[in-house]
Parts: sequence; structure tokens; C-alpha cells
Amino acid sequence: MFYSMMFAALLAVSAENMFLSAGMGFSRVLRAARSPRGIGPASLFVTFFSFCSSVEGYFLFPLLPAEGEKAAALRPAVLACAAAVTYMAAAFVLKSFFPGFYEKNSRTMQLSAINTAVLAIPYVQNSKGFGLAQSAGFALGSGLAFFIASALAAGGAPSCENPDMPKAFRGLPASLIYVGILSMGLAGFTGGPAF
Amino acid sequence: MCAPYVKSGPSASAMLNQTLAALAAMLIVPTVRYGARPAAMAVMAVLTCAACEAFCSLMRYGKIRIDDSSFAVTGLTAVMLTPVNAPVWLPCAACAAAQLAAKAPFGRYGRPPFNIAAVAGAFAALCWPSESFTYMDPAKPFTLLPFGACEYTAAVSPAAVLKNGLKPDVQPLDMLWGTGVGAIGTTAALVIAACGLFLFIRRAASLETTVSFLLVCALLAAFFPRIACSPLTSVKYELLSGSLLFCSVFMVTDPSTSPKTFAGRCVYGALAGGLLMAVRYFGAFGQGACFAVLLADAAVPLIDNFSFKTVTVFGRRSV
Amino acid sequence: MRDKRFIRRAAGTIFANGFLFRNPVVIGALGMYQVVSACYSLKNAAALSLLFLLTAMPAGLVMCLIGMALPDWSRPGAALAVSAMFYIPAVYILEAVLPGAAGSLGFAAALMVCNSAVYSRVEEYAPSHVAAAVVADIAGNSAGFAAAACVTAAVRELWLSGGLWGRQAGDAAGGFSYPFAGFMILGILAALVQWINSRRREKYAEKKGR
Amino acid sequence: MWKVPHGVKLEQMKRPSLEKPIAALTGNDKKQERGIFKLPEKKVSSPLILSAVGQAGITDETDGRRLYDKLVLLKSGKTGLGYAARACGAKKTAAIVGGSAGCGADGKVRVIRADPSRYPALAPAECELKRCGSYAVIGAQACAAVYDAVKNRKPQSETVVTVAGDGAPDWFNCRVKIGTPISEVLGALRGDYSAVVTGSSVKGKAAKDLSEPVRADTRLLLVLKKAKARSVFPCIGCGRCTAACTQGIVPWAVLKEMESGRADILRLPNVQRCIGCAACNVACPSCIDLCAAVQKAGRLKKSGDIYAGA
Repeated sequence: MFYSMMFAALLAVSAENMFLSAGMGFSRVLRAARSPRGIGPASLFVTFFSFCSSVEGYFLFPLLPAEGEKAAALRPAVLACAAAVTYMAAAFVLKSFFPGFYEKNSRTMQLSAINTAVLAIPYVQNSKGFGLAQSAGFALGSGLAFFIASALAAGGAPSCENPDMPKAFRGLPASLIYVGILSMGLAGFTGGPAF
Repeated sequence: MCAPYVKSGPSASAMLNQTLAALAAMLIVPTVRYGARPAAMAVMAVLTCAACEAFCSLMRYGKIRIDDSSFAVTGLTAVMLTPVNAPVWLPCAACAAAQLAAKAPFGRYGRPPFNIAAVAGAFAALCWPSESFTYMDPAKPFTLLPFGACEYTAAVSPAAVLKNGLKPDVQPLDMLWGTGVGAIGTTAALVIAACGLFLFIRRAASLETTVSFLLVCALLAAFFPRIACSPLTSVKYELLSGSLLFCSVFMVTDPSTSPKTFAGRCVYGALAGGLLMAVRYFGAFGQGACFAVLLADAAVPLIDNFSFKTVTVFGRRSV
Repeated sequence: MRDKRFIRRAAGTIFANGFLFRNPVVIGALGMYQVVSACYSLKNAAALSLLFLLTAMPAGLVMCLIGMALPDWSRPGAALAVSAMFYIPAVYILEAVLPGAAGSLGFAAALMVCNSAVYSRVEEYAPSHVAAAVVADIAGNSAGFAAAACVTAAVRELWLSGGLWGRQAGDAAGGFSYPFAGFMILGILAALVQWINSRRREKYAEKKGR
Repeated sequence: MWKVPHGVKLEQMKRPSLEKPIAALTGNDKKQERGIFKLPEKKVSSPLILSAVGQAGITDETDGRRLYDKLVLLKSGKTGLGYAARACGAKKTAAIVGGSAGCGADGKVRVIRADPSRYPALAPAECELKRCGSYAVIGAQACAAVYDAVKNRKPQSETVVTVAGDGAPDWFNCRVKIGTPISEVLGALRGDYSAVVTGSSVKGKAAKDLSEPVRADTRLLLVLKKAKARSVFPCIGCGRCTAACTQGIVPWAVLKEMESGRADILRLPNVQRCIGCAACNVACPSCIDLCAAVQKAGRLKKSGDIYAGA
């Protein structure tokens, strides 16, 4: 039980790092990397919300149609609505009980609550046939994965805007290529696309 | 001409040229054993890299300006990692992709955060896995033309055998002479060691990275053997198979992509070794060196920041 | 009459910004997941672009109407819920246009609901602007997304199978369909757009100077 | 940490020639011999020495500054009396001696050893001196000139110049009148040379034309066969500059910080200590002018505004 959880977490961090190997929620990663102080709180939020969404997914998936257009249309809508409700609840609670904290972190919170990676977790655990423990482990692991991805992107930032490079590549283009090479390295584990 | 008028230690271009010389020396044994094909491959790859370099400088400065030989190092390293029976275009294409996509955007030698040759190797492994992982059996008869197709009997490299959890049918000591199955430059352990010695003595490569790299690989191999055998045998097989040794001498020691402090380099080597063994154990390919180096390079800025903090906080403030 | 023309010109500017100069994908670095890991065939790209437009446009209009009425803390959730609502008809329309696309795209299509490009339009831009501006902006961003997606997909499909529009959506093959290639192509595209922007800035400065 | 001897090892241009005797450069008495000057009293005392040094116009060859200013500065130094002998009534004196050479000092003089084969040789000794409060290092020639000035009232009129370098077949020292053109000093020199460097081999500058006069702080004339230009690379991260610096600065990090455009003075430790010895430039395999970057960082730190690096 615990080991399967840890294994799922390890998977989420290393081989199936959603952020680096598939580029999910990558806009959030780059945003966090721009202000390294914000990485910690952001990844905590990501951990929390991905945990919520994995639990929701675990319980909602059986209720939804599995095949055909209906599945393709309904599943995402329902899961997204669930995520929206989760976010609103969390925001309401924080706002009413810790207004100061909410004021400081509201932007970070919504960006880490509503992003591709968090909403992808139910699909991933469904396609991998994870149990509840593994899903939870995967969710926690993806929080850590977010932290690692942001830290790596932040570390690569100086070499992505050094004075010696062509002007056109300075900044975002270089960091996109940086991350591309990084995901190339990660592809050595899976030998192909992770998802 | 301006101060200083004296220098201590080799200059950057001198270090590059020494690495180049070592790589060229690595080319001798394969050329003797397989005929002109390895040399032809090397020439083509280096020419491709030079062409890419020239193209980039033309796009950027409007004139061809090549002021270091790092492109040749990239080309030769990439060739060393390809099997001799692979099509000649394979290393060339990989080098071109690496030069254009991973070097040109980041500037001249010293700026790119990743080892360009590792990018080339990883690119080849991902895009053309069959070409870059079918090895020929040098024991069986073969005809290798410098260019064009060649006839050979395919064989499984020791790394792949280990990957399948079996014991290679070659004695570990036979792997020293470069008679085994594998990529061009990665089989002759003794030649690699000699070139490494040359580089370490000339201070073109840092010893500590290699040592910690090999140490970690050996420890992992000893404690988690993939095949049923004594730890020592497992260590021998793991170290001598695949491109591990070559990587330890020529890829992780590249000063421009390794940390700037002694402790940092040790950590970097250990990290690369761990990652390499992880790719070997859990990865998709038996040939993990390039991927491991790429992942380890990504961690270098963090290692540097940390070691810089430690140097300035705990280290000497003044003499 | 004059303000009509003014509105038209303003709309044109907004569209151009969304399409090229402030392209959501290559300049804003938004919603890259679909482009990077699903756009290896032109059909995928077309399907995703269509989904983008069909989801973002109505959701943006609705948020433009009700956005300001909502309290700040609930707006993000509301935006997500609204785009989820409009995702359902979008999928059916997509199925009518390109049969089997949504299913074969798997959750690359499903995650279009929370694509950060859609989200940023619907949540940040729409509530605080007039309807015409919202329409122009979302049209421009859809076009921008489509452009980035289609260029990436075209390059990769040409590399993989030498032709265009041939591959069935969903069947992945070969190293070049992996995300790293998508990242690299996007990076080069981004460099191109940055170069264009810098040239524009220089020209503008010259005009100012004269 | 592993131990690296700080500073850089240089192939010494100057030292082998120091064993050679000092030859007086003959001829050229065109330069006006400045006359004997007067001093108020006979008995040697601090003010007398000071006025003698002042009138003799002695320049210290170690750092081209006027010795008088140095002494006065020390005398009025906030930390009280410093090194400069009886002129400012110093408590202690010491001789900084390179290698085993010239320890002819009798028991009274404390001897500080400096390793002459390392650059900068003086830095460790100065660190030792810092502990005994304010101090000054005064060159041997300046001391000799002081003796001359005090004992027989002669102004500083000549200096000892070493001629070395791969362009000079035989290296030699000669005592020349200050103001003699370099060409006259090199007159005796056979052998082909394309560049002449005045000052040290690390920080000296190439002489524009050979009619430049010899100054009091011209200690070395470096005669080079050919001036080879070096191409500058980006930092390749060998970390040699850290080992070369005697002041505990980490030049590569400083360079990175200054290049980043958003230099944060909190991430520029020790830069204010830079003594400008340019040992890091000597060590750098990419020929980067690290010293300039470090001193820019030092100015930035002094100015104290956080984001001035942009």
C-alpha cells in the first residue's frame, strides 16, 4: 500500500513528470520560475489541488460514461466543474478565515488550482488503472514534480538570457528549447511520450 | 595586445584541442579494425558540424566566424557513440540537429547549458532507435565500405544483454581490448583510459568528476546487480559495457557544462552516475549515457548556486 | 460613423496582437501542452484549434456579460465552469466536422477545457472589456493558437510521414512526435516572432525619430 | 575544502635577472641634474626626514605614489602611528623578503617571507601586516632614496630598471636617470623585438613609442619578440579564478552576476576587497577581464543601489 503510493509518487516525479516530459501546466511552471520565492507556496497549492482532483477523479470516473462522444464531451466538463467547485470552496474558506493570507496568495492559488496538470491527474490515473493509494501518491508526487520543474527552469534562466546569444532567442525561446532538451533527457526513461 | 602578458595553465582553445587530439586517438583502433568507415564517418560528422557552425555565424554576424574547435569535439564524440555499421547520415543528422537546436540558440562554446554531443546522441537514440542500436558482430565476416551499405551479421551488445537480465557470453577482461560488440569508440577500455590519463595530466578534464562518477556506478552495480553473479563480476560488466567509460572520460568532464567548484563537480559526477544506472535499470534503452548527462547538466545551475553559497559562507573569506 | 471606423481599427489591432505579435502560445507561453504533445499531425492541430475557438468564444462572451457581477474570489471558478459548459457542444460540433477526432485525441482534447490560453482570455480579458473587443481578442487568439499548432504539426508530420493531412489523428509514431520536438519547434517559432517584434520596434523608433 | 595555494604561478620574467649586477647607464648627462637642496637642521628627526622626502620628490616604485603623501597620510592616520620608520615614529619595522634572497638583516629587523614565485607575492605578507594596524610597504629603491635625501640632501634622480623578456638575449639591470627615453635604455640591446612593455608583466601596458621616458616607478622593461593577441571566450567554468584570488572573491560568480543584468549586491561577497592584482585574469583560460568585472562590482557595492547592474 505505502510502497505502491511511494512508487506512484516516484513515477510522477521522474519518468512521468507531467510538467517536463509532457509540458502540462507549463505556463505555470515558467511563471513560478520567474519569481523563485513563489515556487514553494505554488507547489504546495499544486499538491493540494491535485490531491483533491485525484480524489474527485477516483470517485467520479465510475459514474461517467466510458465510451464514445458522450464520454469525450461529458467527462471533461464534469471534472472541470468539480475542480471549479473545489477551487471556489478553497477560495471562500481562505478568504473568510485567513483574509491576509488570501490577499497575498490569491493569484498563485488560482493559477495552481486551475491548470492542465491538475485536471489531467484523473485521466492519468484512469489510464494507468491506479488505485486510491497510488492516485494519492501520484498527486503528491506531481506537487513535488512541479517544484522540481520550476527549480530547474529557474536555474536555467540565466543561461537562457546570457549576453552572448542571438537577440531573437533571448528569454522565452531559449527556455523553451532548454525544456525541450530536458524532456528529451526524460524520454530516455520512458522511450516515448509518457502520456 | 593588452595585459596580462603571461598566462598560467592552458587556454580554453588549448583545452579543446587536447580533447580533440584524444578523440582523434580514439579513432585509430576502430580504423585499423574496420577499415576506412569510422574515419569517413568522423570526417563527415565534423564537416556537418562545421557547416552548421558556419551557417549559424553567417545568419548572426553576416560573416563566417569560427573561433573554437568545439564543433569538432561534438562531431567526433557523436561518432564515437554510433555503431560502426550505422548509416553515415545518422551521426551527421544528429550532430546537425544538436548544433542548430541546442548550441546556436545559446551562443558560443561555454554558453550552452547542455553537452551538445549528448543532445546529438539522445536525439539519434529517440528518432532512429533501430539504426543507432543495431550492432554488428566483429567476429563474423563483414564488408564495410567507407560509404553506402555494408554486409554484417547483427549481434547483441553486452549492454543490451545485461538489459535483458542475462549474462554476456564475453569474459570481462576481453572487453578491455575493443574486440567486443558496441559503438565505435566505446569498446576499447584501455584506449579510453589512456586518453583519459592524457586529458587529466594536461588539466583539460577534471579528475574528480570521473572518479565520483565511476565510484557511484560501481557501488550501484555492486549492491544492485542486474544479473545473478558476484558483486565484483557485476561491477566489471556494468563498467565495461555500453558507453559508460567513454562517457566518464569525455562527456561528464566537459568543463563548460560541469560545476565550477571541486565539491560541485564531485556531486555532479555522482548525480550523473546515479542517473546513468537509473536509465540502465528502468530506462527504455540499454544505452543511457546521453540521457543521464542531459539530466545531470540541468542540475548544474542549482549545484553551482549551492556550492557558491557554501564557498562564500563557510569558505575562506580572505587569506 | 467615425467611432464605427475607430472600433473596426481597434478590433483589427486586437486581432493582430492575438494572432501574431502577442501570440498566446509562442509569446505568452500559454496552453503549450496540446501543441507540444498532441500536435504531430495536421488533423490533430485542426481539431484542437476548432475546439479552442468553439470553447473560448461563447464562454468569453458569457463572462463578458456576467463577469463583473461576480465577486473576485469566485471568478476563476466561474470561468472554468462556464468553459466546461460550452465544451460539451464544442465536442459534438467537432465530431460532426472531423469524425473520431475527439476520441482519438484522448485527454489532449479533454484538457482543452482548462487550457491556460482559453482560461486567460475567459477569466482575465473578457470580464473587463466590451463585447466587440472580446470577440476580436478571442478570434485573434484562436487564430494564433491555430497558427502555432498547425506550423508545429506540419513540420512534425512532414518529418514523420513526408506528407500532410495523411496521418490519422491520434496515431503516434517515431521520436519526432515526442514532446521534446514540439518544445524545440515552438522555441524556434518564438524566436521568429520575437525577431519580427524587434524589427517592428526598430521601424517604429525610426518613424518616431523622423 | 581542498587546499589550493592561492595566487597564480608565473614563469618569472624579472627574478632571474635580479642576480645580475646593476650596471650604470653611462652618457646622456643632458638631463638637468637637480641640485642639492637645503634642510633646516642637522639632527635627523621626523619633520626633517619628512621635509627631505618632500623636497627630494621621492616616488615609491612599488606603486608609483609620492612617498611624502604616503608618510603624511600614515602620520595623520586615524589608527595612530604606522610603519614608516622614524619619519612617523613607527613602532615596528619589517622587511618583506622574497625566497631565501637577502636576509642580511641583523636581528633587529623582523623578516616576513613572501613566496616570489607566486603572484601577487605581496598579498599574503600584507594580510599579515594588516593585523598590526596601519602600515605601508615601501620599496627598496624608495628607502635608498630616503637615505640619500636625508644623509646627503640629494633628490631622487635615478632608478634601477630591469630589462627582461623573450625578446632580450641577455637580461640586465641598469641604473638610469629618471626621464631617460626607453630607447636609450634598450640601446645596448641586441635581438629583435616588436613590443616593449613598461611595468609588470601582469598589469603593465605596451609602450606606444620608445621615446617614452623612464619614470620612477618603471621597474621592468619587458621586451617581447611578438605581441600575440588572444581571443576571448565566454566563461567555460573551470573555476581557476577562485583558486587564483588571494582575497576570497569568487570571480566567476561575480561575472555571472554582473552579466545577468540584475546584479544584486547581496550576492557579491568580498568584492570590495579586490586589490586589483589581476591574478584572476592571468589564471582565466578564456582570457576574460575578470578583474574589471570585480572592480565594477566593488564600485556598485560601494554605491549601494541594488539594481544598478542593469
